[in-house]
Amino acid sequence: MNYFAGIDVGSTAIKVAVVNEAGDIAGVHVTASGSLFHKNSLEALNTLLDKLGLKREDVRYLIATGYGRKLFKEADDSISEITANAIGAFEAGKAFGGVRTIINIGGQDSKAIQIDDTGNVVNFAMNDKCAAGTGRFLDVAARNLDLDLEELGEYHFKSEVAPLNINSTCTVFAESEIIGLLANGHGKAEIIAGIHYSIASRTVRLAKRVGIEDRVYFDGGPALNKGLVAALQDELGRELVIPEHPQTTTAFGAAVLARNEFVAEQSSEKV
Amino acid sequence: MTNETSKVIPIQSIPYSRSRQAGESQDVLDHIIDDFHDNPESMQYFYDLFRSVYCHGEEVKHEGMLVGTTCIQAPEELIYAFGATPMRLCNGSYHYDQKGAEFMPSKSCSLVKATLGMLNSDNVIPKIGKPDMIVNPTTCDQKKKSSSMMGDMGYKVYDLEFPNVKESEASRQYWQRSVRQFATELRQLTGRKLTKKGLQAAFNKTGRAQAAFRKLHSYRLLSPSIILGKDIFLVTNAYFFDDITRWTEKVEALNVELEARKQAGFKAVQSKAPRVLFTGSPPIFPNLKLPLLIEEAGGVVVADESCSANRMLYDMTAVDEWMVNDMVDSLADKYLKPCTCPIFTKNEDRKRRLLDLVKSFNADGVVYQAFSGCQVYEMEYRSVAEAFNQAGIPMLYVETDYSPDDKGQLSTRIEAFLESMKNRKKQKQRAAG
Amino acid sequence: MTNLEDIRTAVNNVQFNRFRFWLQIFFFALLVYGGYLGIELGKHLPTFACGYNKELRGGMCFLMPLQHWMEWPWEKLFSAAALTILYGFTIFFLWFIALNRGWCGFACPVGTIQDWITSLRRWTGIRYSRYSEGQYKGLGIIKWVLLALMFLIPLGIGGGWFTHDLKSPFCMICPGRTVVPLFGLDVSQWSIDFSSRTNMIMTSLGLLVTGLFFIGAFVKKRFFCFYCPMGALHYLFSKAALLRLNKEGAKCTRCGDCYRVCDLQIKEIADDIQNKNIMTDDCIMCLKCVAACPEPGALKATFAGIPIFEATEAGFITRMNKGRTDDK
Amino acid sequence: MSSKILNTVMGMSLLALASTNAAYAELLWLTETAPPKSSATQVADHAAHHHAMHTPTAAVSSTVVTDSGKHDHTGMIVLDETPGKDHRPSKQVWLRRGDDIKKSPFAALDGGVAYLTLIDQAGKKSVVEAGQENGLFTLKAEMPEVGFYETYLEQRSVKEGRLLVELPKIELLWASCQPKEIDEEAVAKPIINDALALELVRIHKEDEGCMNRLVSGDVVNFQVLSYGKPIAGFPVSMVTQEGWRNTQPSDASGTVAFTMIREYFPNWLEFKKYHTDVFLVSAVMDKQEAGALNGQPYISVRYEATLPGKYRPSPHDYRSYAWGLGISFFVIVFGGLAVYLYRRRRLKPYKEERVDDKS
Repeated sequence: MNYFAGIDVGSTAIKVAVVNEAGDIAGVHVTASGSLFHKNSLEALNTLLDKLGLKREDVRYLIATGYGRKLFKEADDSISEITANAIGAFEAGKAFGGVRTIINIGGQDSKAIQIDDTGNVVNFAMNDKCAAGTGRFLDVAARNLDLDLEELGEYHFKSEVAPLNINSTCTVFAESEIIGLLANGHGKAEIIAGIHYSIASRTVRLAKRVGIEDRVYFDGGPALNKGLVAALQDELGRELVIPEHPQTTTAFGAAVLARNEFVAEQSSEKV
Repeated sequence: MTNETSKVIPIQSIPYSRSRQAGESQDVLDHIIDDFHDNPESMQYFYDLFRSVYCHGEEVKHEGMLVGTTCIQAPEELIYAFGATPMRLCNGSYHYDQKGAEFMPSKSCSLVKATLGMLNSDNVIPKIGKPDMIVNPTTCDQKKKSSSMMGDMGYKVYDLEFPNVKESEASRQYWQRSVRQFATELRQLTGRKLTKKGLQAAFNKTGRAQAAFRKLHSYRLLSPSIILGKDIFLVTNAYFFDDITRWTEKVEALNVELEARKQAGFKAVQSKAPRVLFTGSPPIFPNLKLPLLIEEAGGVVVADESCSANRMLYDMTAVDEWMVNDMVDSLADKYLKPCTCPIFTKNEDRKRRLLDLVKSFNADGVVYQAFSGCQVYEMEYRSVAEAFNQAGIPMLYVETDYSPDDKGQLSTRIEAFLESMKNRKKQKQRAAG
Repeated sequence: MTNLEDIRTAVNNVQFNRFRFWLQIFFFALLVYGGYLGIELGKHLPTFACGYNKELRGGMCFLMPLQHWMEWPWEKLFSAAALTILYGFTIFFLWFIALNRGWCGFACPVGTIQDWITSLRRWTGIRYSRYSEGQYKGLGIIKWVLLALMFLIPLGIGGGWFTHDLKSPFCMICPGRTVVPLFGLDVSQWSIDFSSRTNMIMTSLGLLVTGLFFIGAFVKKRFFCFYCPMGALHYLFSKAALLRLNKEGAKCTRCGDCYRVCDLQIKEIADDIQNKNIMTDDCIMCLKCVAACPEPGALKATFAGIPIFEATEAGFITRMNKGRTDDK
Repeated sequence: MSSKILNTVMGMSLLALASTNAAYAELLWLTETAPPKSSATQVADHAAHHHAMHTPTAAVSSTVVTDSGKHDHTGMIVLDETPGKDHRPSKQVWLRRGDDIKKSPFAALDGGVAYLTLIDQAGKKSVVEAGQENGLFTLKAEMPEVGFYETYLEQRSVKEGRLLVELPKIELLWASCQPKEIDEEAVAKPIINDALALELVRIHKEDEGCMNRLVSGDVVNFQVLSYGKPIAGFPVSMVTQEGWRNTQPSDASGTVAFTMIREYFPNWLEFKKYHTDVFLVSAVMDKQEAGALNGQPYISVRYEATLPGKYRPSPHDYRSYAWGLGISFFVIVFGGLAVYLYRRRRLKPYKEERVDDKS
């Protein structure tokens, strides 16, 4: 039995996905990247293989993606996370009747990708250099409100009043703004809602640059955050599709590509 | 009773070759030379030229008076005709960009910042010496406003009045007139006469150079490419300051080598490598960031529409009557009518030119660089994008500057762009075969 | 096939101005002195082979018989006799479609004389004049007015409104009448006819125009062609002609080189990127624009659809190189 | 012997001279000029002393060939030709009697049919029957080729024992304005009818035709021939439109030269350069010959040869080269100056920048 793996060496987390010959997902694994990209990536891969009871050799083709892709020399090939993300979303999206627009909010960047009906990237946009409106923004917020990331979701819905306006787009200024709001006696809930909305609106602006078509596929770590999803939904005014493992779509895409490449090579060898 | 550890550290001047500025150029040049395989031998001249000028800060020689130009709109034939030497001052180094930022709005375009930063610094690299005059065509706002700044720096600046509308006959006449005024200005500066002989000689110099460039240009039509874009940009950048005759000879030599490569069926890139048309703000050494990123990622820049290469050398002058007055007017026309600079009110010519380039060089996609702060390019982006959209040509719009810190993100975007182009190609082939 | 290609390139790299100069000489000899060699191309030529140059001419300008016909009394004009006119017109048309306005650019003796005057001016180093945009628009109408009068006045004579002294009104003011016979050493046209007021006015006008012609042609390239009713007449049929001036809009960079060298300062040649058939009513088809176009295939002269002279980079470079290097 | 002949010739000529006035009054000649439209009265008052002629009806005007120029309101016969009359492949001629070109009436065809002889350039003879038009003698001559055609009429009658042989002749020209269509040497060569006892032949100017015709001031040459042979010292008379008469003897080659005098002096607004005057040349020869013409005996013979011609005002009367050259020269100089000043002036207001070799 042949397996294929994709590893997404991201800024905050390392995601690994393994698929079988059919291209169905066999397993996924996520760990924090920490400082030692390379070591952690290897560990992540191995832990997943162990979990699935596979050996390194069973993985016939491995494609790396994400910021660290160049560093991960074990990979057979590397690919930009945008393409990987597109493929992953396209494959995963089939279950939901296909998607054309993808919004990905990552650790320190956010992307909007538009794909055609064959899964090719038509157009895409990324946020500017700074981390505004990215996962990192949520981290910071959570830290200031001394909550952990998972709690943000519930809090979003606890607010009775309209979400507050978080004007600062820059993470650093937003931090101080939040503190200010707390000092003014505002409740955590509306602050959090405000944060979600500010991220959502930013992201939607990004998405509009590439053009939005029917369903929107939303992935990346922050997609686990119900509150943010709600805010984004509200801002978009469209159906959102959230995959089972939002974080690993990109890795999954890489794995699928790995499989395809392998098949292609096989066939080309046959010929 | 003083403490030994406390002492005044005297100012110590380190040689330029060991300065951070030199380092910047050093890195780029090494990257250009070492990280790519089988560069043409004839490129060695240009590598050495840039190394000596940018890395070792060696002096750049010139004949007669030195006339700096801040834009390709300044008719260099006239300058040559008066026995002076034109030198293009547009600069591409991040170091000078930062120097410029010290006294210019941070939002202004890197190119202008760098140029003024260079002029303002005490050691000007390339080491051309103080220009006897700087010709400043009144093209984009930032260059217009640089005029007085350069004046304050103690340079003799001549504002070459340039119209904003290209189509109208009135502006054509206006421009012809200001070119004639420029000629008289040069006459006063050099104390020379503008003779038919001199002008013909000047036309010869540039004409030969342009012919050489056009030949070079024609080799880029070949697919798979036999020469990489980064080398072309290096060659055209050299035209800024190199002695024109020598430059021409070297380019002709390069052409000979390319002809040989062509015969040998040589490939500079994989045959599947996406062919990219580069347009927008000009890549100027050492800021070849974008072209280099494209070609690292396995693409190849097959053509460009930028004032540091194609736009500068492509268009040739036609003269009906080889008399001084008609030659000068022809020059004026040549420097106005074919120009596709976005400073003009209309975008049509540039769009048409781009589409034509994509077609004739069968490029798979377009990379549009706009220096943040260059409103004209930023504004024109939309309509250009629209045009490409209708033509079904993918385009990547990159807003950037001289700073290297967005390299990581850019590489991702460019790779993704190239990957998508590859997929398109595959599909096309599948559809075809 | 290759040698055909070679011929093509050879043609496209030709030193166009010199080629044209000799071709013009040839046509001049043919039309002005052809009579010596017993050449007679008939009286329906679509160019100023002036009939007043009696024995020597190798053919005759169509405008002369045309005006005579128009002077016929109406009952004759609108009778079977008009078949003569139809016939003559057909011949004219056949001649015309062969060369289109090329007749003006290459064959017309008056045009050639103007080019000679131009080179005289060039030799003296005096600059040429250009019309301002406004003047250009305004004066451009004149040729059409002349064309209209050229039909109306003779018709008026036939109808009995005007005296016969007004006959062939255009010939009377055409510089061809006075200038071309000079080459047959015939100065008889250089006189004022006082026999009647009309004659006096017409002949005086004629010599006035002649004077203007000389001075105009000296300071303005192809001065008279801009007003020539024959040109206007040509334009009416130019769509049917075999020789054509075509433009590939997509390949044009609008660099204006063609506009630069155009004797008739036709702006469209540079700016119009829509129309394939670029010829305007002023165009004399001298094809200088094609010779001065650096964009391969952007401008081309085609005969019956076959390109015969095409703009090429190499051609442009060789031609301009020639200009840059030759002294005189 | 030879002296005798000379003698007789002299005798005849003297006789001819003596009797000119009497003889000329009745000269018979052919003309291209159509009878006037309003000529009824005029013809009538001549009918008086021309019994032989039957009076034409007044309704002449109706069917006269159209190309007979403009009307004349004085009611006088209009002898003014219209331009372009010579570009016709067919012409009509009439017969007139009397030597006053203005007044002499149109003659009828008295006594049956008359035959005219046409000789074209090639020398081809053809005999045509003259017809009537409103009772007037007339003939429509077809001219297939461009060039000159000689038309002869021969009238014989016996009066008081003298045979009168009237030999009116007219020269018709179909001219073309395409000089190429004309066979010059054929035109140059005179057409001679050597069957005639007395003939007057005009020696053409070279390239005579549409563009080049007789004008006042020209010297026009005639040859007087008998049976094709020139007669020397023979008197030939000319009478012009205005009645100017001149008689001169022919020289050894039988040639007589007349200079066409200018008779046309309108003020220049009425001046018509196509105004055509008619002149008539005649020669009379008497011979002492006896014989009979259909029963009527005669003792002497008189031959009367006439040849009309047309001439126009000389270009020198209305053309001026001085003015022509003057005007064009003036325009050139003035225009040149204007252009020069214009260019100079353009330098002034907004200081046009100019660069050239002198700068």
